[in-house]
Amino acid sequence: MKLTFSIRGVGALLVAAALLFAPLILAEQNYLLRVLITGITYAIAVYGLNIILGFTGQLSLAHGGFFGIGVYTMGLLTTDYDWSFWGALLAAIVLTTVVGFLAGLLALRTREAYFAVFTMALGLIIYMIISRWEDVTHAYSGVLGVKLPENIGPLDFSEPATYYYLLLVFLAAAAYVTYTLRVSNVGRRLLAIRTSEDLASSIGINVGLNKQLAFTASAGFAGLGGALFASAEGFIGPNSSSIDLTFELLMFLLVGGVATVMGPIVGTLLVLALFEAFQDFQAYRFILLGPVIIALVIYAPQGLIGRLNELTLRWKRRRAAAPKTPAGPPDSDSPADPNDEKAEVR
Amino acid sequence: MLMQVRGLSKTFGGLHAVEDVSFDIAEGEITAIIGPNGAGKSTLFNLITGFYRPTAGSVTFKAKDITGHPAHRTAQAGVARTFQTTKLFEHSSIAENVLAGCAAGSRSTLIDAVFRTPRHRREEKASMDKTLELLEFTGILEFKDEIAANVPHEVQKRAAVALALATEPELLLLDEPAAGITEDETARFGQLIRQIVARGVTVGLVEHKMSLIMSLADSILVLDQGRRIAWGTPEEVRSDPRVIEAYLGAGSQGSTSQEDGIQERTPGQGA
Amino acid sequence: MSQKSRSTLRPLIALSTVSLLALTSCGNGGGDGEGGTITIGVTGPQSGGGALYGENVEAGIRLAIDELNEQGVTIDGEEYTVEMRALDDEYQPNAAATNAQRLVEQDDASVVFIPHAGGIHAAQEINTSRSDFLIGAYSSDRRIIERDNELTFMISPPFVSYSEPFIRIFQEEQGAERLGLLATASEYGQQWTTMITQDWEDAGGEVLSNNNFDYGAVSDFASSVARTLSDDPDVILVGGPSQTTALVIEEARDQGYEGGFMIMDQAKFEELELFTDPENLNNSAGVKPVAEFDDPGTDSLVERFAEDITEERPITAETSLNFQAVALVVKAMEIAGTHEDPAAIREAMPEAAAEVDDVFRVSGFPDEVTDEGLLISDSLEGAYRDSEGNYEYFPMDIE
Amino acid sequence: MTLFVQQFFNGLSLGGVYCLAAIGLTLVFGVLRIPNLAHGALYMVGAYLTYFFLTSAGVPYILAIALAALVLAGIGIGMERVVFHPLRNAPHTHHMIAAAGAMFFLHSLIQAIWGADFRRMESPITGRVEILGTQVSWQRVTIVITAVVVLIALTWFIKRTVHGQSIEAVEQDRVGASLVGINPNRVSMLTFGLAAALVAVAAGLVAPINLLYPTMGDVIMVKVFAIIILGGLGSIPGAIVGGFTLGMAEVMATTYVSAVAGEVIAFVVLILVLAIRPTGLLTKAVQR
Repeated sequence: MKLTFSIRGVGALLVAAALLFAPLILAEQNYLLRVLITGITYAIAVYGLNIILGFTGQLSLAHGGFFGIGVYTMGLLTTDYDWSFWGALLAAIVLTTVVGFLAGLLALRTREAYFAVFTMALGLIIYMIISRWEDVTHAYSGVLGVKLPENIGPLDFSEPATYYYLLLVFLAAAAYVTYTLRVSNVGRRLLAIRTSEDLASSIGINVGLNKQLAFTASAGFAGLGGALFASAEGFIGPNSSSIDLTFELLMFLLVGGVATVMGPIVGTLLVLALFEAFQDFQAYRFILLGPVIIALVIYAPQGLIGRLNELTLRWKRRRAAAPKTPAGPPDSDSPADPNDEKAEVR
Repeated sequence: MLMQVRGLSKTFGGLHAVEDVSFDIAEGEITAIIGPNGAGKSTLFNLITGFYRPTAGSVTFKAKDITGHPAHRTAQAGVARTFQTTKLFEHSSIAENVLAGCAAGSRSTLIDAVFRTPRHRREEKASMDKTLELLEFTGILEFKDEIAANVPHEVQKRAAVALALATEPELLLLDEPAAGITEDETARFGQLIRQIVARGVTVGLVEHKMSLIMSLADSILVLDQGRRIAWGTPEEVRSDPRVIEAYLGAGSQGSTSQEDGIQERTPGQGA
Repeated sequence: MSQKSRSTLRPLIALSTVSLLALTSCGNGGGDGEGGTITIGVTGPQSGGGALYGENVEAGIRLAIDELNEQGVTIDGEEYTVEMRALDDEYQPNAAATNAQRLVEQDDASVVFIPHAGGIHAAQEINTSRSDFLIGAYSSDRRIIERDNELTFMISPPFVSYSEPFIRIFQEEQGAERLGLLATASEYGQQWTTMITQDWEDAGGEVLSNNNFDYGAVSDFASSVARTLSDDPDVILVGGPSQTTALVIEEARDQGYEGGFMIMDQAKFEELELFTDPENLNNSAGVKPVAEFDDPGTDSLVERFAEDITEERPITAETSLNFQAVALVVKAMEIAGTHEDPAAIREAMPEAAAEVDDVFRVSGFPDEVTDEGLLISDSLEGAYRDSEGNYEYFPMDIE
Repeated sequence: MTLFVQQFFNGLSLGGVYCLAAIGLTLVFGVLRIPNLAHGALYMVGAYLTYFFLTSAGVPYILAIALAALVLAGIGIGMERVVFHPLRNAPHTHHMIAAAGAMFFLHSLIQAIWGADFRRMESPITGRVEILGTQVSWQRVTIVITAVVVLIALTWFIKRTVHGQSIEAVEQDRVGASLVGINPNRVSMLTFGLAAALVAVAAGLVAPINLLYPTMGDVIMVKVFAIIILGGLGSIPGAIVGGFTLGMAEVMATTYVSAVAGEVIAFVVLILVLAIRPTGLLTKAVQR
């Protein structure tokens, strides 16, 4: 059993290794590195979306908006107000978290379809504010010259590879938090809510509070992704808060696998790679991608990673549990076989 | 008294689903709630456990007023329940289901989890041990890795009990635990309920199978049309003319006897 | 177990991700550039609301390239074929910058045409640092050359050039005093509005309430029109995409408005005429239609646009100005003797302006390329359609 | 005063269009519990179909709208079969994502067929009529009249015909409806078809005073969502009241406040309503 445990980690390790060595492989390939950098900032936001959608089952369509708040906090503070990158980053996280918290107070009174539509309206309002509040956000003119992180000792972040590794640290943090959620009591509480709110409250889970916390954290991650995005791009415009972005983030998550640990990053990079491959028919790519999205939702709603998890689970079970027959219910007096494989409940 | 219910009432749009019901649940006993279809049994459960907010009346648990507390707070206070249509986290394994019950009561926060604080590790370990112990107690340890939706009905029922017990309740309310399982299985389930009481957990149950109730219950509350028509020991209730009348009236289309209890009601029928 | 299911297949995902990344990097082998091909990069909107605009820009570049290939391009004694590579950015600044970098690195383009200010700004963040390429900036937002980006040239006349003649026509010649605002609420429309508000008031006129609305996102604009008219304006600033602009003008006429229109340079007379009864356009000032120019190459380009691109719509400045710019930049490559060094190409542009073949002189060909990167044409004109429906042309100073 | 009267008619015609578009969306939600994000795309396709029949096939205007409604009903039914039927037991998130996929697909498809150009559809209904001292275009009068006629016909259909009653039955009680022998499959298709036909009529009516382009549905979709939330998801009277209210509010906000106010009002109203009543204004409180 220990063996399979390590096999499981191998996949994640390989993805991590690929990401770690990407700048070396892509030396002189600024363009691909740039795509990768953008992808990672998106993926961080997707990890955020994963918390609310994956772990509590509520579809938030405001995440493009939260991303945009992060983008503009970073963008405006480092230019018009001449803050440092690090200060602005902190401010972006705090602000999106606060906005997420306040929005959650209202939004979480609604459920399911209402929640989705409510958050959609919320996202649109954020977009409208960003694209219309000329005096503050410069509206469609956008913001020029967003700062890169200030150097820390020998680390020069104007070097794309160095900046890339900084992003990787944030990405790893996002993935680690998700992993932790997946295997801890906190995550189990959220997953319980996703499956059945009634059952969850019957075992003492404060559904409202947990959803509120999840939504708040979820918004914070989206804001973090947005702030990093702004800095990576240098120039920002209102599009970085649009509803289209929300749907893109959603697609990344869906392709990768909702409620999985590796899904957000794998999904994001995979879809971006697909976009790149389809560059030549950009305008018509959705003639193909639209049906692909629909097919995914119908036939593989658990996403790539989710699907693979299922397959391995089945394989493992066939191997391990082959002799066991679902015998009649056990006699309640007889203790269970203590020789049964030592349960590792994860 | 572990729980005291006084004058509890609930109206839905002018209809009295539960009207002025009072009874006690004594510590260490098994209290059964019976009554014909639509008598308000499930509604009563939902009122006690905080899923509905009562229109009037009070619920006291361990001398504390918990009237109208939201469901999760009632659960945290030590009242666990199962549902009539067995509810489980059906895409998770049996063990994960029970773990969820442990998780619900855990104090650890995301911060603890991220930094793997001692508290976190301690709780994780405790949760795991408790889960295995409960699975063994309910006799479904060998199903621990099966997905909840795929296991036999009886295992699901037992898993629901294990899940409820994982929250370490002092009072466990079972909503029709024996619905839809065979006679043999029902008998074994009765066994389990006794063991639960032996663990020190008081049990309240809504049930139709008279055989089960008569052999288990220390006291019985009989409801009809939302009102209490009898409350006492099985012997007292058995001979109460109003109970006999209610049951004969309700069972007039089909043959019913006190021994066999009312016919199973159609699933999905609410209060 | 099982939440943490162990996946033997998981390495496969990793592999496929890596291989996909590798796959995308395959295309960049480079190579082809050396085989006698010059790639002109374009990133513009091919989908979404701006798609037609993007198509028009691309059409100009494509027509110029066809013409150049017919004539033959020789750089440093070697024959080259010119190619266009166009990517969709959906009007998004960041996508434009990403595309530009891709065009430069993977397709060896040293010039990238970008037809929107946002994309230009975003590309300027990288074109002299992380990458090295010349931006063919098609936008009339003057800020794009005010950032001291030495690898940018501005193809479109800055819109500030329109302010002075517009105000002269309406305020001085017609005695108009009250200006209504009903332009599109895009960045561009707002800038125009700010400029004209300032200038109009400086010239002693009165500016009425601002009723700008997003031409691309309103389901019914009759109410905005009605509100503007209720202020009783003498002249109204309109403009955005031609088609919507035409409807706005028509709605105003339908509601009984008889004053004049100042039409922002994004909308073009020749397109407006298609979308509404031309009579509605009487008493308006705007951009001179391409076909009305008398330059040596005008007629042939108008013809070729109809033949090679479409007969459904007339050619506009979006096509003709980019057409000219491509010829200019390729000529600069010939003079500089390189198609790979953006700085050298940019440096050769002033000299190239005089040497471009007549067939590329279509609608006010630049006589001069300033150090800032502004293309200046002495023959640029604006158009005024009088109350009889006749066009008069007036000179404009590019500044 | 004339300004007000004029804007009142503008609000009325805009409201009529919103109504027609919103009823379809609310019907689909009521019957299938799906917020169909592709509704705006259907609206757009409806406009292009009308355009096609009117200009390319040379059919008279009203007939062109009817034909477009018919064809779009077919597309709507197809969408129900291919996209939503397989997802009928899936969580609501899946529907919304699949619907978004369908929306993007339709955008691309229409752009591939008709190009990204703005297109103008000339209506044969021209000229203006004087009402209460102000000039109102016949097209707007037509919109209001048609909207009212269609709404009456729809009410008759739902209240008086077997098919219509089956829709209402499923909307009110899914389990009960299947117990009395109503085929939920049939009703789903019927609903989707009807919703598509209604939105095609809305698009056909508004096309002459607006422009056709592949993303034209996005703006109206958001508004229409605001309307049905306002009126209560699944409520037809709610959609009608909400449609006219929002149309009027938008026009009046534009007139008496500012253009931006007109654009934002829908969302502000939406957020306010949901904040106060999380299930919309006209829904009966759902009993848990």
